[in-house]
Amino acid sequence: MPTETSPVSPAVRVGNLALKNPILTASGTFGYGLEFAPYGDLKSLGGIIVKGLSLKPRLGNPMPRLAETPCGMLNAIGLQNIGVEAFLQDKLPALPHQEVPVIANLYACDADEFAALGGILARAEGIAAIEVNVSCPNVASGGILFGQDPIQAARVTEAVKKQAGETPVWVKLTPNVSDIAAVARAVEKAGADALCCINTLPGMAVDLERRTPRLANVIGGLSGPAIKPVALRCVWEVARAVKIPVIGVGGISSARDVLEFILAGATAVQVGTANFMRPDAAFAMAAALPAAMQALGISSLEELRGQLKV
Amino acid sequence: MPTETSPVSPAVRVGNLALKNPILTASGTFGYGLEFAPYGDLKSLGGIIVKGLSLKPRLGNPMPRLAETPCGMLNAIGLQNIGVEAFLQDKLPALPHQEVPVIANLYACDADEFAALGGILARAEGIAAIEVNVSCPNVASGGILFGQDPIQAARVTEAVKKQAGETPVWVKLTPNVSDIAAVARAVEKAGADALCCINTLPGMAVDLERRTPRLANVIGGLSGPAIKPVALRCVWEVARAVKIPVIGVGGISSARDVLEFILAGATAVQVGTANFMRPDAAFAMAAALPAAMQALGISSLEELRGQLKV
Amino acid sequence: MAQALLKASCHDAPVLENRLLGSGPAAGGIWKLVLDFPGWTLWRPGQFVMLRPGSFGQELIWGRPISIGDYQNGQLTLYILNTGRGTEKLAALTPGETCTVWGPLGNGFAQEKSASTLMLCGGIGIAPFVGYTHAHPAPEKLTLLFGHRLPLDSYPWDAFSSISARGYLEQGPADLQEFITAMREAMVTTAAEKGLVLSCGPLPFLRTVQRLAKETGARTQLSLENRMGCGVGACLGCVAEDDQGKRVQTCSRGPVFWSTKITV
Amino acid sequence: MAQALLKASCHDAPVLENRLLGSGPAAGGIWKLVLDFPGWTLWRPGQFVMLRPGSFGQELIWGRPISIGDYQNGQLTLYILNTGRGTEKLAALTPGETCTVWGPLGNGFAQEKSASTLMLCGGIGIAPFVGYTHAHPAPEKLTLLFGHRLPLDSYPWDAFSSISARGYLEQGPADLQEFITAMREAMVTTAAEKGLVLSCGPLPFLRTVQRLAKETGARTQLSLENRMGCGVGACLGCVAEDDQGKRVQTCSRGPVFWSTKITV
Ligand SMILES: Cc1cc2nc3c(=O)[nH]c(=O)nc-3n(C[C@H](O)[C@H](O)[C@H](O)COP(=O)(O)OP(=O)(O)OC[C@H]3O[C@@H](n4cnc5c(N)ncnc54)[C@H](O)[C@@H]3O)c2cc1C
Ligand SMILES: Cc1cc2nc3c(=O)[nH]c(=O)nc-3n(C[C@H](O)[C@H](O)[C@H](O)COP(=O)(O)OP(=O)(O)OC[C@H]3O[C@@H](n4cnc5c(N)ncnc54)[C@H](O)[C@@H]3O)c2cc1C
Ligand SMILES: Cc1cc2nc3c(=O)[nH]c(=O)nc-3n(C[C@H](O)[C@H](O)[C@H](O)COP(=O)(O)O)c2cc1C
Ligand SMILES: Cc1cc2nc3c(=O)[nH]c(=O)nc-3n(C[C@H](O)[C@H](O)[C@H](O)COP(=O)(O)O)c2cc1C
Ligand code: FES
Ligand code: FES
Repeated sequence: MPTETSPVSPAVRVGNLALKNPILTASGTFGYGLEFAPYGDLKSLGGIIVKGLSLKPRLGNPMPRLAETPCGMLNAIGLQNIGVEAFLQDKLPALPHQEVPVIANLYACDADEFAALGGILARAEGIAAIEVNVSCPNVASGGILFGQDPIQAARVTEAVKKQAGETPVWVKLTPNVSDIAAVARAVEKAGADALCCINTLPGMAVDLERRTPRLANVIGGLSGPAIKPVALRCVWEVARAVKIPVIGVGGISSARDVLEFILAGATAVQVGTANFMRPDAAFAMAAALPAAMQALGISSLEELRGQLKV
Repeated sequence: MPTETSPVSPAVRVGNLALKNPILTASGTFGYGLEFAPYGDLKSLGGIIVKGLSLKPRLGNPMPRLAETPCGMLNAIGLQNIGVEAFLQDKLPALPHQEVPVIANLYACDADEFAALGGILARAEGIAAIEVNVSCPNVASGGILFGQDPIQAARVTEAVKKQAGETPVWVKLTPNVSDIAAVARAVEKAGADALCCINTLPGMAVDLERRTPRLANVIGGLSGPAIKPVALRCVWEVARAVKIPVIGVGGISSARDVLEFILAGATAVQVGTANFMRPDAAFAMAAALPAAMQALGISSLEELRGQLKV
Repeated sequence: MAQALLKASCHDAPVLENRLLGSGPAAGGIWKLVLDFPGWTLWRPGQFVMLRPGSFGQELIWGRPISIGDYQNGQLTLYILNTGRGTEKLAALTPGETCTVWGPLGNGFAQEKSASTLMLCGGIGIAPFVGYTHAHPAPEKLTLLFGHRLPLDSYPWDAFSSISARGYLEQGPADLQEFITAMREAMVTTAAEKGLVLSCGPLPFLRTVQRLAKETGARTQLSLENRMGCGVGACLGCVAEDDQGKRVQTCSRGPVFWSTKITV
Repeated sequence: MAQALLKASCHDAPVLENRLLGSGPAAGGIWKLVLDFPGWTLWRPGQFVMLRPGSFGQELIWGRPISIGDYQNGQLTLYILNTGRGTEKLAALTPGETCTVWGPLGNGFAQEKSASTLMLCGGIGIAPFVGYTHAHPAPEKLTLLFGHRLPLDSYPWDAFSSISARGYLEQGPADLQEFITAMREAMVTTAAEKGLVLSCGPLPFLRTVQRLAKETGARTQLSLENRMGCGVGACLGCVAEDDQGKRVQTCSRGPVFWSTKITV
């Protein structure tokens, strides 16, 4: 006897990668995934993007590394991570990567290192996609970030693509540019399979009494609800500029926020700082999404994506 | 008989212009000044920067033009203004410009128009300085903002400078660039007397139910406490890059915020969105500043400016 | 006109009373908020205040515009529909707390002592007519027609017990039609008497009134409820288009406009 | 060790009680907050929870880490010093409201039944020792030395009435010296007895304890109060440097560390 099932499906595809829902966890805000296992079923997420990985373990920046700001926060963690090998050996096997796509975020300081990392991860079992973080200073060109220069961003993309084989390569853009659409187009042309918008905005906070910056690194990355309008604008601009899928990230903290990004043109989203507001945030959003879709009268996200009337 | 007076003085100089305190009102958030007269003594402010003026009156953008966002707001007013002539005839004479510096903010779409506006305002009695808003699309170069290109920003600065005579020319920078320090250096070289950081960040908000943008213009400018960390970072980067005074603006809503910007290197500040949080905000900050300075153990702002220990 | 009235001020006003009217649920209900706000010498019904409670923190930026319900002996009475994030926080105010208030703002309704005056309102648009009725020197000249969705005891309905007032509960399209027909008839009569029509309510309601005003030729004022940033004429976020194609601030040049002079 | 304990959960917990201890002013005072939070089967004194009341809205991002004061019959008792924007909102919670809570988090203090155990605390660092004392199988083995600035009745001082406990009111440098001397003497004794020293308090206090631990050779644990983002080991915002030069999360690998293994 057939049972009545709700016709609402939050499933999406990012290129070839099928996700049971559009909710991914943003790199650096969900640890290596297992930290959040007590608070929800990891398998209920669309995917897990792990903390940025580098070839060698990194200590990251000195403390303090965090500051709270109005509706947001600054971080200058500085890519502390256990290194790609330790991740593949110790962390990945413990994740339910057969049932939930695990996406590796990678960080390097030159194109060769990016390529090497991409190769290692693409060959690893259980990595569904690679997210390239181009918000790092290009040492060779005097500190400007790879992601701030269309040519450099494209070069890194190509380098990783060459090593990645069948594994999709996503590129995560920085909002701190004059024209994010130009970077997006360059990276698309270089072969990226999807674009993630946005990384944090450079910001700063100070301690008046001590006359010091609140972050040892002086400048950190602003994230959280405060930046949602900027992220939404970037998604909109990028989605109109490219044909590949766009993944929205920045200040998303409710199922309605998820839908707003999809309306602006995103195919999927990432939940970052909201994971700190409560550790079950991403799980709760995944659980709430079908009802939120129903309330809007849609049964698939396809019906909403990019449907903004302007 | 000499009376005991507090040795604390919030007075500052922006180049040749002496201000009784560093608190200016940000353009577009304080009308033509008189709107706020019921809520405080205009003469108690460091200065009044009026709504952006153009050669001819402008209608601005269609409605809706405002949206509230977490700890911030978006606006797409689109430079509705009565035009420079009506301002000089009807508004300026009613302001106590002998006792409080009135600064004209100006907006144009090409360098010639900027120069013409600069000339008119410089010749007018009662304008203490000119603030050039370079966050407008350069029609000739396909929509990129003047302020996003160091060369274009410098060209506009030079054009206004040539017409401005003795009247100081301030240039207000947009944060929506890869390298704000580069723009700042170019504008300094072009003769600017001070730099104002920052204008709003491009952002967007949507209405899920209606599937429309919340602003008729789709994209608007993000302001308010949400952007304070970005503004503080820009002030810090620019103050280290140039020798001319820097005026901080972005999310300032208390006397302590004022001092934070001065610590980061600002000479003066502008209060914008906080004027909407309560109409006596700028007056209250000016009144609270001496006590806040005393609490920090300083008697002049000189002692604090740029003294961040890094 | 407005200029002379604008002796506005901004204070943190103590809450004297705040209670839900009627017996419905708090969300979507109407609260009567009374604030201690002495000092106004002049105000005019149809003017409004901006309210910003401390609980907005830095998260909600703008004050919320609320019509002056009534003002007597330094006490400011407001009627607030709990409809969103901001009004929810206003509804949560308790006696002893304070709330930042600035006003009186805007121009207010016309008052013509000897003209028969028809007040038309929808929903919370009833609020300014409490004070209007109270302040009017010739209440026998006043008639009120009120379209509403909540039961009458959720509104300050008893303020109209001494005038000719009728409520139209809207439960379906037929009710709405009845209300519109009643408004039209009353406007025809008022027009014939060279009387005054004053209206306040949501946008679709105002559009209907404007159409009826055109059809009946009644001298009609509309009170607009545009979203506001500053409330004082500075941000240009609340503008409406006037009959000259100019964009005028609803907060400082309105919220009350002659129906023939404004596009809604 | 920590792994086995981590049966953490996240709930919106109803407030059962929240009151200011002692008779001082609310700002700078200590609040006893009791939450209805059933479900833990295992927890260890020295562990903590993250608290995030609804009043944080989106403005204050992070939960605030608060030591488990005590946990009995599904009731979670916390002692909160009202010291800033976040703890002020915690102090304002009233019975009937809920507060988001996740935990138990971190590792907790060592417990050695037969070892004489010296508890050293400064200020609100007293909180975890309430539950520690309560849960200890041999309270006669326990001694507590407490440096404080508020009167004793502002703290959960009566929790220590059945053990050897002494308070040192810090009003000036001489008082501080007396406290430090007392701590040193007690640590010397504890070291001689191969006992355990546990400490919790502000950073300068912990630095002193670490120095004394080195000088006296006492086996000493420090509970660190680093600023936290997530509380669950994910954000890497709370790290401290261990004796290997590695950066370890205070929240998930601490907050309790052996004094010899961590840099404070
Ligand atoms: C001059 C004037 C007088 C008013 N008088 C009263 C009054 O006496 N009593 C009363 O309850 N309300 C009155 N309002 C409406 C009131 O200001 C809004 O309901 C309120 O601002 C909504 O704020 P919110 O944060 O609760 O809603 P939000 O969360 O901001 O939004 C909730 C919903 O309300 C809509 N909304 C937001 N602002 C307005 C607005 N200004 N007008 C209409 N809809 C809006 C939004 O589009 C959204 O659909 C008046 C408005 C104006 C302009
Ligand atoms: C494991 C752990 C257990 C704790 N247990 C308790 C407890 O039982 N009771 C209690 O009252 N407090 C406890 N604290 C400290 C408490 O978390 C902070 O006082 C609180 O987070 C301050 O938040 P706020 O928003 O009020 O202060 P803010 O406005 O954020 O800051 C106010 C001041 O407090 C300082 N501060 C902020 N966070 C911390 C922090 N985590 N530790 C120390 N100082 C900080 C700031 O630098 C600032 O000077 C504990 C902290 C940790 C890490
Ligand atoms: C503590 C922290 C660490 C982060 N680490 C990384 C990282 O390693 N790699 C990366 O690409 N982005 C990193 N990010 C950026 C987030 O993935 C995300 O792009 C950003 O925070 C905006 O989303 P949000 O507002 O939802 O947090 C980090 C963000 C935070 C807050
Ligand atoms: C409603 C509104 C109108 C504005 N109009 C102008 C303008 O005409 N010219 C200009 O240079 N900046 C304009 N700005 C930008 C502000 O002057 C200021 O740079 C920005 O809002 C950041 O400061 P804040 O966060 O304190 O508001 C406007 C901002 C707002 C909110
Ligand atoms: S609300 Fe700002 S001009 Fe009317
Ligand atoms: S607080 Fe996030 S890792 Fe410890």
